[in-house]
Amino acid sequence: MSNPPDIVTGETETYPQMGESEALPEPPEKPTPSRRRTLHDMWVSGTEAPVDTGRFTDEGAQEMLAEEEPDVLAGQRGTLVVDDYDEAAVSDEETQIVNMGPQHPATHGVLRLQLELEGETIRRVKPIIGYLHTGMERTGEALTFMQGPTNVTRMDYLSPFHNELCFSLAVERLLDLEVPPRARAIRILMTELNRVASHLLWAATTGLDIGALSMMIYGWREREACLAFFEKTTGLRMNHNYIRPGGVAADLPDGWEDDLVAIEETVLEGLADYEGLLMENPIFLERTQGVGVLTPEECYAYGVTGVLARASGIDFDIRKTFPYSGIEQYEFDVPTAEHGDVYDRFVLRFEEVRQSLGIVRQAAESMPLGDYRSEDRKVTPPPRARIDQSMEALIHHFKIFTEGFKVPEGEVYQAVESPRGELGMYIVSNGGAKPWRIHVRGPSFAHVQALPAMLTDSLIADTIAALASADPVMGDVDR
Amino acid sequence: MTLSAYLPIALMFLLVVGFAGISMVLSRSLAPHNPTPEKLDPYECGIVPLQEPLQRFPVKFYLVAMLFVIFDIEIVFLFAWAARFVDLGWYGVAAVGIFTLLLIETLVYVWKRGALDWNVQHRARYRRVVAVDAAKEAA
Amino acid sequence: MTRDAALSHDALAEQFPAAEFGESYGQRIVRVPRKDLVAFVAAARDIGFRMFIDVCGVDYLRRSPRFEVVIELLSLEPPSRLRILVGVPGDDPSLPSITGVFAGADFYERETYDMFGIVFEGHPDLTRILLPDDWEGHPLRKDAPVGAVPVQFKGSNQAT
Amino acid sequence: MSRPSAPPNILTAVLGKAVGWARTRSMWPASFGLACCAIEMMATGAAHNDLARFGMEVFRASPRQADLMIVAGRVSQKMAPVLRQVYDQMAEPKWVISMGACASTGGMFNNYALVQGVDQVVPVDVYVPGCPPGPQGLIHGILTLQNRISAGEYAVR
Repeated sequence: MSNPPDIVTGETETYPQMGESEALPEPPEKPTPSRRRTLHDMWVSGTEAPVDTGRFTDEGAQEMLAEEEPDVLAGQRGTLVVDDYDEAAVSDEETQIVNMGPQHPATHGVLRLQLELEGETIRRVKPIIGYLHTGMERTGEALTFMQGPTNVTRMDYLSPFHNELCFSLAVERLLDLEVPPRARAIRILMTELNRVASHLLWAATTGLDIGALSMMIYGWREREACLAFFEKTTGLRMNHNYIRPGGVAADLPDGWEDDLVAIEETVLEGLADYEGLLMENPIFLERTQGVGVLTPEECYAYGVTGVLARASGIDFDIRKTFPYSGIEQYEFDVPTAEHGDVYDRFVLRFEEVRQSLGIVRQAAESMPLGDYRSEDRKVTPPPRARIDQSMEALIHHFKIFTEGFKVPEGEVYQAVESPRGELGMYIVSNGGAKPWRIHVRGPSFAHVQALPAMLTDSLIADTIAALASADPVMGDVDR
Repeated sequence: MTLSAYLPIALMFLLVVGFAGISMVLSRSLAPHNPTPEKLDPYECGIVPLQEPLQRFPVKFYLVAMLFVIFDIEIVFLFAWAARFVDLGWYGVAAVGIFTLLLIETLVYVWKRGALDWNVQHRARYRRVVAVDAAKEAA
Repeated sequence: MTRDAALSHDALAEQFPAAEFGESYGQRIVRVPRKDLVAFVAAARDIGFRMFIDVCGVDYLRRSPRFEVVIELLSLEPPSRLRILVGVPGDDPSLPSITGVFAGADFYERETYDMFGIVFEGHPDLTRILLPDDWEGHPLRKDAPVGAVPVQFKGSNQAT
Repeated sequence: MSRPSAPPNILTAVLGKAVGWARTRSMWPASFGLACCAIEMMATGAAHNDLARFGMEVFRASPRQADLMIVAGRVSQKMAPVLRQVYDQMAEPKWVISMGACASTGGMFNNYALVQGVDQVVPVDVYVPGCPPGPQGLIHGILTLQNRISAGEYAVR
C-alpha cells in the first residue's frame, strides 16, 4: 500500500515494503516501562463481571494512574520547573479522578483532561490529546508543494492564513524565490486581519466560558465582518488556500479599501463595548486575576510563546525579532505584562487587536502596485489568457499543474507569529516535487503541555478560565 | 368565608395537577422508551467510566448544601409576611426585621469561620501575583 | 535570520569536538553524535539558548543513519536559533531523552516515539500520544502503509 | 429498536403527524464540535445567521438532553469509540447530521488516521457537503432533516 498513483503516469511511487526491500532488520522491541497497565480492566457499573473492553476506548497506557512515579507525579503536578507546591497543606481527604473529556463544552475542541480532584481543588492534571489526529504530516508528504497550502491551512483552523504564510515562506526560502512587494503587503494585511478575527473568536468563547454570555454574541458579530472580507477576497470564509508559494492566489477585489475602513470601525467600536463590559466587572476580575499563572521559567522550559509568554513578561514576538514578509516597515508595538494570569492575557489580546488593526491600516495605505505573483513562471502558473498565445506558457502551466515544480534539496525551519504563538514549519525536500517531510510546530501543543503547571491547585471553575486563556486549537495540537 | 372563596384555589389546583398529569401520560405513551446499558452508564464526556463514581463526597459539598437550605427556608417564611405586609404595618416590619437579623448573624458567623471560601491556594505563584499588585499600590 | 548574532559559537565548538557546525538557509545547525546529546543541549542552554522550541523525527529511508531527530532551540538576548540534528540508526532507534534539561520535551518525544518508534531512554512516561494505544506500527515511517482507502472511481488506475 | 408502530389509521396518522411536527420545533443539538466545521457551527448559532429561529440555539453539552447530534469535523480513529458512546447515551428520538466533507467521507484526508465517513460509526440522517459548509449550508441541512421528520419519514429511530 503506497501513496495514490501519479495522475499522469499512473505508476505508483513504490517504497520498498518490509518484504521486498533488502530485509531491513526488525528493530528490537524495547519494552516500554511495563508498570503502565496496557489495557485497564473495568467494571461497568451495575454488573458483577469485568466486561470485555474490546469496544471501549482503551487509552489505558496513556491514562493517569492512582499512584505514579515521583518524576511522572511532578510532571502532572506541574512542579517540574518551578516547585512551589506546598506539600504540607495537602489534606489526606479521598481524591477522585474525573474526566474532563473529549466531548466537553469548555475544552475548546477535543482535548481530554484527567483531573485528580480533592473536593473542588485540583491536585493533578494529565492532558490526553490525539482525538483530532488527522495524519496531516503524512498527507503533506503525498501532496506536491503547490497543493501544500490546502493541507496545511486546515491545521490551525482559527488562523488559516498564518499556516499558509509559514508554509509559503519556507518553500520560498528553499527555492530562493523573491516575492513582489504587493504580494508581501497583501500577505501581511491578510494575516494581521486573521489575527483580529482569531482574537475576536477567542474573546467570544472565553467570555462564554467565564459566564459573560453576551460576549459570545458580540464576538461573532465583529468576526462576521472580517469573514465577509475574507470571502470577498479569497472566495472562502475559512481554509482559504490564498497564500501560495510564489505570491497570493488573486488580487484584492475592487473597493477593498473602504471595506477595511468599515471593518476597522466596527471592530474598534466592538472592542470598546467588550472592555466596558468586562474590564471593570467585579465578577470578571474575581474569576481572572491570579488564575492560571505561568512563570517565565516555565515559559522557557515548556516552549510557551505568544501571548502567554508576553503575559508572563517575556518580550518575544517573532514579528519583531525575526521579521518576515516585509513586516518591519510597519510601525507597531508589542505589549507585555508581568503577572502571567488570565486577566493579563485578556488585556494583551485586546491590545494586540488594536495593534493589528493599525498594521492593517498602514498596509492598506502604503499598498504598492504591481503584480501579486512572482514573475518566475516555473513556480507560479501563467495567467489564463497567456496560455492560448504562447506555447511556453502552456508548457509551464502543464508542468506546474501535473507534476508540480521541483524544489532543490535541503531543509529549512520557518517561524511565523500566529495568534497563539510561534508557528514553525520544518520542511525537508529531497529535490522532488513533493516534500519529503513536513513537521509543523504548533504553539498550542506546547500550551497544552504547560496546562498542569497552570491548573494544579486551583478550583475547577478556574480550570475553565485558564484553559480558555491558553486558547488551544486542537487542530494545531494533534495535526 | 363561603365555600366559593376557595373556588379559584381549587381551580388552580386542578389545573396544575391536570397539566402535570397529562404531560407525563402523553410523553410516557408517545415517546419511545428504550433503556440500553450505555444509557444507564454515568456520562463521562464520552469516555467509558473507569470505576464507580465516588460514593463519599467531601464534607464541603454537604456544608454548602445545608447553608443553602437555611437561607432558602428563610425566604419562604418571608413570603407569608410579604402577602399582608401593608396591614401588618410597622409591627410586621419589626418582627421580620428581628428574624432576618438573626439569620444575618449566622451568615456573619459562617463567613468568619471560613466555611464559604473554597479557594485553597497552596502555590506561591498565586500569592506572588497578589503581592505584586500590593507592592504596586504601595509604590 | 540575517540578524543572527554569532553566539559564542566557538564556546560550544571546543567543548564538543565531535559536533560539526553548519549553516542551512540562514539558520545555524549542528550535527551531534547520540552519546553526548544531553551534555550538548545542557551546554547550549547555559550559553543562551534558553527557550525550547521543538523536537521532531525524520525518516531518511535509504540513508545510513536512517532516522534523524531534530531539536530546535531559541535564544532571546541575541535573537538566534539553533537546530541540533542527531542521526539515529534504523536497527537501534533509540537515543537519550532531553527531558532532564528541558521539561518541555516530554510531549514532543512521546509524539516522535508514537510516529517513528524512536525510543527515548530516560523518558519518564514514554507512551503513545496521538494514536490510540492498541495501534500497531508507526505511521510516519516511510515504509509504513499510508492506510489510504482505495478510491472507487472506476477510471483511476487501481491503487495498490 | 423501537416499539412496534400500530397499523396506520386516521387517528394515529394525525397523531403521528402531530408528533412529527412537535419533534422538529425545538431540536436541541448535542455540541459535538471537532474541527473547522465546529467554528462554522458556532457561527451558525451566533447572532448573524441565527439558529434560534428554529429553536435550536442552545447546544446541550450532555447527550441526555440532546435530540440531534451534528458531527462537525473530522472523526479520528481515536475519537470514533467516543462518538459511538455519546451517540448511545442520547435519548431515543435522535438524529445525526454529518457536517462537512471530512465527517461524511473522510474528505481530503484519505489516510490512516481518519474514519472515512462517520456512517461507519453512527447511522447518519443528513449529509451536509462543504469544507467547511457555510452557515447557510448547515441551516439548509437542518431544514431538510426537519421536513423529513415532520413528513414522518424518520418517525421513530
